[in-house]
Amino acid sequence: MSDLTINVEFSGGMELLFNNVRQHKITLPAKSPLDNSKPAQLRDLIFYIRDNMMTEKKDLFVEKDTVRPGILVLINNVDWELCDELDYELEDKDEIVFISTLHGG
Amino acid sequence: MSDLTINVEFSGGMELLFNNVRQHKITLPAKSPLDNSKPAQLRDLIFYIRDNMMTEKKDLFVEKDTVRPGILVLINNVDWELCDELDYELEDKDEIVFISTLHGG
Amino acid sequence: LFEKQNQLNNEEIRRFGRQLILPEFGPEGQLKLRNSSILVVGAGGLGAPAILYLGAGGIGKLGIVDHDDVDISNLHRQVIHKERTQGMNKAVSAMLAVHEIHPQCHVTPYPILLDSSNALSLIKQYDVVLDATDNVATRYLLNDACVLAGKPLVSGSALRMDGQLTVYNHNGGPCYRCIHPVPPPPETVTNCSDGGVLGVIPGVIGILQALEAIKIVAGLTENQTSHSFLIFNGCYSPMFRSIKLRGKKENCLVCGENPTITELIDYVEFCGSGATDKEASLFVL
Amino acid sequence: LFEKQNQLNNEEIRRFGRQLILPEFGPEGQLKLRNSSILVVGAGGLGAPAILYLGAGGIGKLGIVDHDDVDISNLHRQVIHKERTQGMNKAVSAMLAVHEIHPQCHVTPYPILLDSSNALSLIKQYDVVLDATDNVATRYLLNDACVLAGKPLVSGSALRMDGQLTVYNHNGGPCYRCIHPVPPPPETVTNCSDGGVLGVIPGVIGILQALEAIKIVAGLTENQTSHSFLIFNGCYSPMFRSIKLRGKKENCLVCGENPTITELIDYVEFCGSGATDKEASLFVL
Ligand SMILES: [Zn+2]
Ligand SMILES: [Zn+2]
Repeated sequence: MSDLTINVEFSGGMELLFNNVRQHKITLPAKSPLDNSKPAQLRDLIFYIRDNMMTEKKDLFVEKDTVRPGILVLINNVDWELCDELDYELEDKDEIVFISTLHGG
Repeated sequence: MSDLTINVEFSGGMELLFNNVRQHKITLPAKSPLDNSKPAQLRDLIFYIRDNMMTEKKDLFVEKDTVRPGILVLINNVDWELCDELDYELEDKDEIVFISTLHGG
Repeated sequence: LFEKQNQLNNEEIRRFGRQLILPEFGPEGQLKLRNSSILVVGAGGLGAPAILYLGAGGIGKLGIVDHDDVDISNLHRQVIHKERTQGMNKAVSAMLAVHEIHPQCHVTPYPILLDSSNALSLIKQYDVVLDATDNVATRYLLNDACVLAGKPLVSGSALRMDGQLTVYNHNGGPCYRCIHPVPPPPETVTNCSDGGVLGVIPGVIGILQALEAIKIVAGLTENQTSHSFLIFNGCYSPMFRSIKLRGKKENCLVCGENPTITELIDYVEFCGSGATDKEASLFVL
Repeated sequence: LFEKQNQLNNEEIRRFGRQLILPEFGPEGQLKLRNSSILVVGAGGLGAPAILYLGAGGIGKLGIVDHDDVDISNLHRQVIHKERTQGMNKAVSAMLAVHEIHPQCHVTPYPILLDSSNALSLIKQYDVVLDATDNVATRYLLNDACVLAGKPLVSGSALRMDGQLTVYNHNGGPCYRCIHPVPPPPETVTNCSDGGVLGVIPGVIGILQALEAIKIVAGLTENQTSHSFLIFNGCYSPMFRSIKLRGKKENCLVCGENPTITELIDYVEFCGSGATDKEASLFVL
């Protein structure tokens, strides 16, 4: 298989950066565009979203080649820190959630 | 594979019939004991539970060869009516929930 | 007198400002709440937070049905009542609490036992019904009356550490009878008086009932296609689970294609137990 | 004066009967609540239901911190306050509401702004802390103070239709800094005054904060091994999602193996924004 389909969800206000649409199906090459010998990683998905799905306010999503502080990343309902974070190797039909931490009350 | 492992959960008070234990891993033959040419069905799981995991009050779980009125059966988070009910063919690692409907308030 | 309005007044704009600036809700959503009427059946553990949040949140007209009086053993979970309203009818006590927060909410207390003789005419006066009761007979009664009157029914229940939430008879979805064509054997049914309940458990379900009712009257459920059943356990992980529920059943006796229940029946006889049975169940289930 | 007791009195047995007959809770659980103290920081949308259910449910001693006064625009969601308490300090208003339900609950209102000078000495007097605040600086302040004082922190937040719930610094789990070592850019932070909120949303999260606190003081979380983060959206399906959270981080600046934060710091400076900033954010996020 040369493409992966990733189910991406934006939540906690992140969806406002994406026309208020929470769920997206994203098709990505199965190999990393940064290094074609490697499988696609979470890093590639984040760059793909930044470069292909955003025209402005990119700094509200990405900062210093990772998500900005205040965004939690969830890989199949698990905190990405438990799954190699940016180096996580994407699998077909993975569900990735980007959630903005809320502070209101 | 000759055995299936089914994750069974009792909820809404059903767990009181099973020593107050909510989660059970049940190993079942992959073929139906009622008809060895057929794969094991949900019906077989229900009878297995009745015959092997209960010593009393069996009528609070099974009535007329199905679950008694007031119990909902969920197959992998879906109402069993959407999945052939008693005829549903079990798959390894299925999650089956038996939940007693509550009426308190 | 409850009359629908064409726009919010200045007091409402100040009071509901935080909801008015919500892009998906806005003044239109708030005006829909203002012009809606909701009947809450039961001002107990489920009804208490539901009534508080519906009244505070801007529902124009609230009906509250409860024939029971406030007792000291209610107060740990029925937080709409107070020590000083002990002995008072619960529907009246709940009305007083709503008016302390939002005096402009039109509240009608019904200190009655709902039955086949009075349910339908009452339900017809409201847009949405909340089932916040505690017994099987009333649950079937409310279901059939809501189907016959064409009203959505937001049903909650709670016992011990468990809670359940479903919206029936809405957006082409199933009714309570579609899911439960046959009532449970009476000896398998427990209420909170007999089985006990941690006070916050009905609180969680009741407030979610308020949310579901608000979504319905504000028009936020119009694009909803599937129907779900929410299971909650306070001591378990995950606490919540959403179940995909069957659709409306063609052969349902009340909402199906050829209904045989075209008027309300005797629900105590149908269920083998009534709304005021206080004896302990044989088996705690 | 709050004094621990060896057994429940007759009034408590009548009042909490429905919780006493719960097999997993019982009189032992109720007595633990009776002998516990919980500090709720914030008597707003989250604090309102949390305080109501903690007070009504039998917590012996409640501290309530809020420097703000009740305003008409609070009442749609802060259902512990009333029209007649407009202009009153929120901590005092909340105390009055608890006493209407359960006068024996020992409530101490703190009409103050929590900061580095007063947080630690206050938190040390309580068993569990609820973060029901509305700004980043106070969230870091409460986290660090709870780690330094060794208290569990039940943290809730809500905005628009979204809510989040986590228990920090409990059972070997992570603290807020383990998850969020770097504060978010101030322009990405929105509070409910600016972003709006549907009233029931903080209601749901606040009542779940009460549940988590009750479970902690009643000893119901002792066998808990993993730590989770609950995500809620009122208009989405599923409404709730439980996320498995990382454990405590060895290199956490406050709860790690070699902490560099050993006393409270300047959180307004650290976050680039304070507890009382009322100006609108540049971007609504
Ligand atoms: Zn039906
Ligand atoms: Zn930490």
